Amino acid sequence: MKYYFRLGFVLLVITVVASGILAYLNSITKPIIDENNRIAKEEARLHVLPEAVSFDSIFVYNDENVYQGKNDAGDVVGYTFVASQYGYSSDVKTMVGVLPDFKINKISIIEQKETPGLGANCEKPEFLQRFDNLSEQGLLVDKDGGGLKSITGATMTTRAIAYSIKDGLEELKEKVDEEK
Amino acid sequence: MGLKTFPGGIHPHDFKEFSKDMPIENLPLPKKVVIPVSQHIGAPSKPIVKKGDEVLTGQKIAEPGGFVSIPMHASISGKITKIARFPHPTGAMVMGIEITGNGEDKWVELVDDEKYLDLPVEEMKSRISEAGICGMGGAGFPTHVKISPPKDKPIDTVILNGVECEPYLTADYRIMMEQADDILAGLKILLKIVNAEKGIIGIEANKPEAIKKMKALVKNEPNIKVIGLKLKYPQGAEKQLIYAATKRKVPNKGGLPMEVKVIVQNVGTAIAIYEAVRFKKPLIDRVITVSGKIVNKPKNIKARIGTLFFDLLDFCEGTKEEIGKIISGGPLMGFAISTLETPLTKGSSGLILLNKKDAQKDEESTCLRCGRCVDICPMNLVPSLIANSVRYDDWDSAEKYGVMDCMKCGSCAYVCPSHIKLIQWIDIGKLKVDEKNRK
Amino acid sequence: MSIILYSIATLGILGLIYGIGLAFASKKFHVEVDPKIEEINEVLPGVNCGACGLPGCSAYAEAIVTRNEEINKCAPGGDAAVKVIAKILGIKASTKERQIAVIHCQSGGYDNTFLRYNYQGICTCKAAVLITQGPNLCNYGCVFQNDCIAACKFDAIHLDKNGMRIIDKEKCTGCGACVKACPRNLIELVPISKQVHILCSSHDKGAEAKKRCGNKTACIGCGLCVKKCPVEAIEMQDNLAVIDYEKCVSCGQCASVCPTKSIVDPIAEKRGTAFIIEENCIGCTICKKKCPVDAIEGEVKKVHKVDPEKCIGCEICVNVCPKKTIEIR
Amino acid sequence: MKLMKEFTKGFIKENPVFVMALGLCPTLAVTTSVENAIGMGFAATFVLVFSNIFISLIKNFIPAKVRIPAYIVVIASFVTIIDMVMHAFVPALHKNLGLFIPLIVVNCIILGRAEAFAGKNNVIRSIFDGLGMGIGFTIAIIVIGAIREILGAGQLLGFDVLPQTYKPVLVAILAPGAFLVMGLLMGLMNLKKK
Amino acid sequence: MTDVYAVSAAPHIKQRISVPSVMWQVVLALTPALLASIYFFGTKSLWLTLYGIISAVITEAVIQKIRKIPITVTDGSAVVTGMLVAFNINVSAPWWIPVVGSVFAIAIGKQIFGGLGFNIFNPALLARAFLVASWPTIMTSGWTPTRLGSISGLNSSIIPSTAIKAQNLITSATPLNVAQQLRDKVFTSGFADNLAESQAIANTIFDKLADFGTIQNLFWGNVGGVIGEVSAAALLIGAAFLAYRHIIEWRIPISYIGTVFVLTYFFGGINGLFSASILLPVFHIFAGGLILGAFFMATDMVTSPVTKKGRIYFGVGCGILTVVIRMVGGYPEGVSYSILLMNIAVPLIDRYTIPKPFGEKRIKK
Amino acid sequence: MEFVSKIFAMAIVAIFVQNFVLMRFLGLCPYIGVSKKLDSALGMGMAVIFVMTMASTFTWLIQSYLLVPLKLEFLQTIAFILTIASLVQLVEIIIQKTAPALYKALGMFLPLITTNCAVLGVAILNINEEYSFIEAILNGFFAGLGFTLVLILMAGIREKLDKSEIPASMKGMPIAMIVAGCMALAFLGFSGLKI
Ligand SMILES: Cc1cc2nc3c(=O)[nH]c(=O)nc-3n(C[C@H](O)[C@H](O)[C@H](O)COP(=O)(O)O)c2cc1C
Ligand SMILES: Cc1cc2nc3c(=O)[nH]c(=O)nc-3n(C[C@H](O)[C@H](O)[C@H](O)COP(=O)(O)O)c2cc1C
Ligand SMILES: Cc1cc2nc3c(=O)[nH]c(=O)nc-3n(C[C@H](O)[C@H](O)[C@H](O)COP(=O)(O)O)c2cc1C
Ligand SMILES: Cc1cc2nc3c(=O)[nH]c(=O)nc-3n(C[C@H](O)[C@H](O)[C@H](O)CO)c2cc1C
Ligand code: SF4
Ligand code: SF4
Ligand code: SF4
Ligand code: SF4
Ligand code: FES
Repeated sequence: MKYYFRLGFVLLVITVVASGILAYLNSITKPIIDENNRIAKEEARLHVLPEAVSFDSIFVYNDENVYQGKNDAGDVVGYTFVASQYGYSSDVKTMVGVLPDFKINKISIIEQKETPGLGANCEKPEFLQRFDNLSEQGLLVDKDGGGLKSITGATMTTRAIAYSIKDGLEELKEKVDEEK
Repeated sequence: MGLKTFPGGIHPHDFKEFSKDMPIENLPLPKKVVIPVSQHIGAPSKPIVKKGDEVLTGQKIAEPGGFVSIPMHASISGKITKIARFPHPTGAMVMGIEITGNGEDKWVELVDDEKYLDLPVEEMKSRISEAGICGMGGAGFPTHVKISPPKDKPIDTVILNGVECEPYLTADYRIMMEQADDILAGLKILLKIVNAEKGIIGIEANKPEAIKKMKALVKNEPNIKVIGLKLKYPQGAEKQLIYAATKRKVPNKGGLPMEVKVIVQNVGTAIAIYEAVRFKKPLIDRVITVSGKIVNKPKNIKARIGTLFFDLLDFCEGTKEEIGKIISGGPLMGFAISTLETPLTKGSSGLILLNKKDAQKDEESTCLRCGRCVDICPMNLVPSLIANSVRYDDWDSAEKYGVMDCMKCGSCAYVCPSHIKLIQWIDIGKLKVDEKNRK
Repeated sequence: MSIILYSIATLGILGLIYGIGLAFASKKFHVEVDPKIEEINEVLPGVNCGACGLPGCSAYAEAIVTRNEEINKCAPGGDAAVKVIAKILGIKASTKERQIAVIHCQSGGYDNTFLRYNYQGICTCKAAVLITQGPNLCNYGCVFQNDCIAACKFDAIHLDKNGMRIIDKEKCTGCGACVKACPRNLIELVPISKQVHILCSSHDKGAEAKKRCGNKTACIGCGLCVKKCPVEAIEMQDNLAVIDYEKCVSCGQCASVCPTKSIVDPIAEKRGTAFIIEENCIGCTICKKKCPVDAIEGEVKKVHKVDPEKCIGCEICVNVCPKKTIEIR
Repeated sequence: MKLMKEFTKGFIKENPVFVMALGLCPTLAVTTSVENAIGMGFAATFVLVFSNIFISLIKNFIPAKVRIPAYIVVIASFVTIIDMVMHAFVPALHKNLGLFIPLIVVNCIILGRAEAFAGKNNVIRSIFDGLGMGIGFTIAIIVIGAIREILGAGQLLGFDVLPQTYKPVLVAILAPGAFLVMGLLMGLMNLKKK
Repeated sequence: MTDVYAVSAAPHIKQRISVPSVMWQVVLALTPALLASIYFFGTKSLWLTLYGIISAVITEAVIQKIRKIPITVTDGSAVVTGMLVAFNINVSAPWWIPVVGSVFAIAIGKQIFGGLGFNIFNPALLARAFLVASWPTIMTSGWTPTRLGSISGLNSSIIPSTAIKAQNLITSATPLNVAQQLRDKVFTSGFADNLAESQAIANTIFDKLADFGTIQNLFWGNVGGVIGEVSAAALLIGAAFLAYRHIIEWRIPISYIGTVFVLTYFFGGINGLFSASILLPVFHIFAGGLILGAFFMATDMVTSPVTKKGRIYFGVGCGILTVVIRMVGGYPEGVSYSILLMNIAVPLIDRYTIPKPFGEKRIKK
Repeated sequence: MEFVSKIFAMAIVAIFVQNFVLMRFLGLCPYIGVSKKLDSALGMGMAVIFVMTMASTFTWLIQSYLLVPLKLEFLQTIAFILTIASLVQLVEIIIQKTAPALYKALGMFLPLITTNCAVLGVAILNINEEYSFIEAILNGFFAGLGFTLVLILMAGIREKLDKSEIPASMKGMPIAMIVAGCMALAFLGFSGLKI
């Protein structure tokens, strides 16, 4: 019996040492990771709405905060939200920057696992630019009779992006109008 | 006429036109015969003569080598000149007794029991066994064994096999045309011996005259029926014939006809039985078809057992072209042999000669898995998978796919577009699986 | 800080529970196994990667011991594992002399076989023999469809330019696969030191045998070799001389008298006298024990000597010497 | 000399991927680009080397019965370390490799075999062994990654290396392409060996 | 010896059939479909087919040369494969598509497994899967109208010319594409200004798909599609020839097509179970590659089961998968994938459908 | 009803669309290693289903009731692999003694599973995808099923390949990879499947 306790004890020692080291390292890296994540989000927002200097969360949409961006003067210069919809093989998450007149300022893809070379091309600037200055009406994919040129061979991805933004815009408009 | 048949099978061209209408001719007495001691399935017979002995036609020259065995008789009168290994129609070299004839054809004494049907069953059996009769349809199973089923296996049907489904062969056909009465007599004897109530004579549809003739003959025999069978190879195979005639399936894995209360005998065997029972005549001759495109005069010949094949061929006036291949038996199941110095045995039903062109080798290519062999296998096996398993030494699979159930009818190899020598592979498989199981 | 404590506690407890649990279970549910399996199992890396094709290390260990699985299949264990396993198994590996295959037939080439017919079947000896007992006139000789070559996993059998099957002494491992494969039973495993072989298997009578042999090297059963053999190693069995390798001393006497050259002595040409190089001899006495004609003398741990008078040049000592210090001169 | 052999054997002769076909999951999963392959190779090598060092240091204190669990804990710890470090300092790469970073545990249990196997080597040899195996693994996945990236995207390390007219064979970076490229490479290795 | 006769195992006579004769007859049987394609799409189909055949044959010869085994390109199996690779390609594809496809089919699909008879997957279909995954745009869009000017087989006058989107759809997509898109909610909502109207248009189109006129178009070949599938009539002529010559057997095609018929009858509509007209299953049979697949590709003997029962399971499996992919899958057409997927299962099907030998069941009593 | 259809969709995705082996590259070593014989493949498959379900269950519990409350998510890897390894060994030891027949059929495959990415993979994926307890268990089960399916199919194919003339250099591992690639190509047919 004693032998078995010794086995247990050896394992205990190893795990204790290991976990101690890990916990310590975690305490160092965790803040960095959190900070990274925060900065990443912040940068993403800034990227789609560069005029803003500060962001206030105004409501929650799809588990993500919707922010109101203000400039130095405190004027509302736009909003940002995260749109998400299932494309071809994954949820495609888009960060959308919207101007006060509810035209899109800029978008960026923050998460997608679409097929490399097809759907994954949605991260290319050529494609993202197509959304600049689009209003809700403009968000109709060419295959569906609209004017938004889709990614070659990846209509489904394009649709996911366009229509998730469209839904988000509607929601935003409603909420903002409500507040007014 | 809804012809009866079995599932599977093939339709080769039958080539019977060469010899179909040639009446049976008697071969002049040969100068020399060789009687192999192994003309049947079972233990080889034991010679009881020595070199130099004088023998009479019909004299016993070899004793049965066991219960599943038969005696052999001299087929001509003369002198024993050699006891040695001779070529055999199966291709092997087998012990044989050579008799050089004196041209007299002096017979042992025969009898004539007109009331042969009233003889006691035991007497009939012993006469059959003494006459050295074994199956003449090919397999050569000793007949006296076949007709003595164990007590607990009653027989209710005797089937006479007049199918002759192999191409070229017409010997059985001619027998049926010329000796129908004897066949019927043989059948009646058989029915009595095994105490069966029903007799069936199965004939393939490509012999309408034979069917007509036999039908007319049995008109007054309520318990004997003649049935026409669909033209399909291997209609004559025992299990397939039994199925076609009675819808009974003989169990596989070595199941015997008697398990479905049937015995099957060749029509030729029936005549031999009749002659043995009535006249005590030993089996010393049989009818054989000598045929082939290149044979000058294809014929059906009644010849003494032990006659060398080239005597037979001489009688048919030789060949038009160079011989490419010699086949003893039918072209689908027969054996290719390497020499014409091979003797006629009790089971040889044909001698077929092919020219060089038809004997050309066709190369095996890989199996296409086309499944043609599977579709036609009358035993419902998967020949392609069997052959493939054997090729790659997988005996267990070969056994699982049923090598042992294959009757080697050759249908599968006949239809294979890849020319795979399926039967040869299966042969090796049988050997190996046997070897494996004996261990 | 609390995180560190928590984590230490959590993992520690997990580790403790698992450790004790396993230890307890393994005692409670202990099952006996072959110690050799255990031993090999210890040697194997225990990472259960499946590279051996078996489900896990212990399964492989079991397969090695009970089913003679090859020992070089463990990828993570690498060469090192192979060595150790070999050692464990080695205890029972025999110390018998290496055996190699010999084909007892000198026919079977393109030009030295008489054919009975033109064989058109599948290319395996087994099948060729099944049909009409083989295409060659000799009913005992090689049917040259090369089943033996196909059976040899070590690439040890080759065709020479004449179409004859030649066994590569270096490569042959004596596995016996070819022996089983040959349907004519022409192949036999013999100790590698034996050099003189009868290369015929025909039981045909003298003249017949020679007539049928395409190479004219059939044993005609004349019995000269039987008389000549100094150690009575040859016996006539149904018209065929058969060498008993237990007794044979590879002296080559039989070959010298064989009228048909069916007994072959490959070293006849260069047969000389053995000579022990003194510097290397450690006096192990092996050669002395093995010499069939007692031509070697010497004491344990002392240099041995060959008596050139007695020596018949059989080269047995050359083959058995552990220091490889015997030469033929 | 011996050390050198210990070191280089993993490159080709006992290459864990091509020859032994171990650690296949990351090999195929992360080789859609050379960049990922390098990241993964580095991470795995790190874990291999450090766990080798560690285990050869403590091997004498560990009873045979708990050898494997102890080993697992050590490896898992180093994996967690590299996971955290990568997450903190190269978040993009961390994201790309995703699930397969924690899975290095499984992989290294297999690759870091010298230790588990009798645990008989000293620290220096262990380092070389781990380094050799790690580099062998890295080489393999970089080769596969390069082939797949060039074929499937016309790029190498993100730069276009093939003319614009080249229409990438997309499958190469999809799942089937991974298997096919791997199979063909292994076949090629076999051919070379002979 | 005096006379050296030939000796071999029985049987000594053989049916006059060989691998080359089988393969060349398949080529012959595929010719009407090729002619139909040339008629409907122009000579480019011929060229693409030739590229496919030639590269397949060259690849086979080169590989056999490298492997130092006999070169067997004259047996025609590579020709069949090359032809079928090209038959699976859109006429608008560039020349190198059939070439790359054929090389892949022969090298990876066939020779790597040991050549004719050993491959697990249908080489032509494997090549198609490879091409679709590699160049999806080329392989799945850009359909060419037939010489009668139709792609979907529908007449555009059936819907108001104001519904531009709907008009676009039926003039630029194959029937199965149309069917798939109609099932796609996002898409159909945009046919007209309001939802109800859109729905109405969608329903009109869908009804027209299963209309007798469309089916006639499908049957004769007045629809867009890959080279080989255009004319069901031409394919059926070839299939009838092969069936007559006992080269293909009824089990696979019939069970395949039968399954598709039954399933599309039950589940084929867009408004739930049993909503379809009896013509819909007929539409599904003649649309897309089903006839080509069922008669010429699922029947590839090398990659289908050898047992009789197995062939039925194989056909049914193909049918189910085809319908699943057509109805809920990401692709409008599922024939090629369904056959490939069933190819995977062939060894197991064979294994579990070995027939009982004659007489296996011991008779009762 | 909705729950049932959700489960059904999950099953289809885990088995076909995102097959663990062919699409996610998990569990490849045993997939290549243990697919030489159908019998082994069947045993292995069953064992994997069992262990993946168990592992999903226990790791989910540990994550939710131990790691998350104590904010110890960073110990995930180490805790999971320990749990799995011990669990497997425990089960093995127990059934070896108590159910020798079952052990003969499955038990011998159990150790192989510890070092199988698929098991650790499914445990981590369950957490990443934020599955509920029931979903996690089902996901483990279906993923195992998907693994078993392709393993058995592969074994069937490889048994057939044993009897063919594959070029020498492609024999064994390489051809297995090629077959896997072809299977993956065929499985692309399921991509985009929506239930
Ligand atoms: C391997 C593979 C990956 C694919 N990946 C995507 C993708 O990432 N995004 C997408 O929208 N469609 C993807 N598709 C779908 C096809 O490209 C499909 O043809 C497309 O959805 C419809 O074509 P279109 O975009 O030209 O209308 C993929 C198809 C395959 C075979
Ligand atoms: C070992 C053995 C025993 C046999 N025993 C009997 C038997 O007792 N009764 C019988 O009717 N047939 C018996 N037969 C004969 C077979 O059923 C069959 O008639 C013979 O094998 C020839 O048939 P075939 O030419 O169709 O192959 C036996 C056959 C063999 C091989
Ligand atoms: C494929 C095959 C075909 C056969 N064809 C015939 C035939 O046409 N005629 C015949 O009498 N026996 C034929 N037999 C032999 C029979 O199966 C059976 O052995 C014979 O009819 C029994 O009668 P027997 O003992 O009098 O010879 C054939 C056997 C096989 C295996
Ligand atoms: C009826 C029939 C159908 C065939 N179908 C195909 C096919 O779909 N794809 C293909 O590559 N080869 C096909 N072949 C040709 C041949 O079987 C093919 O090259 C083999 O699959 C290669 O081993 C077919 C042959 C026949 C006789
Ligand atoms: S497998 Fe046997 S029984 Fe079946 S067709 Fe071939 S030879 Fe005849
Ligand atoms: S007939 Fe020939 S090619 Fe066809 S499956 Fe049978 S053995 Fe193979
Ligand atoms: S099979 Fe074995 S015994 Fe025969 S030659 Fe080869 S290695 Fe030697
Ligand atoms: S196996 Fe025997 S018969 Fe065949 S080639 Fe070898 S030695 Fe000759
Ligand atoms: S199972 Fe071996 S690395 Fe995944």
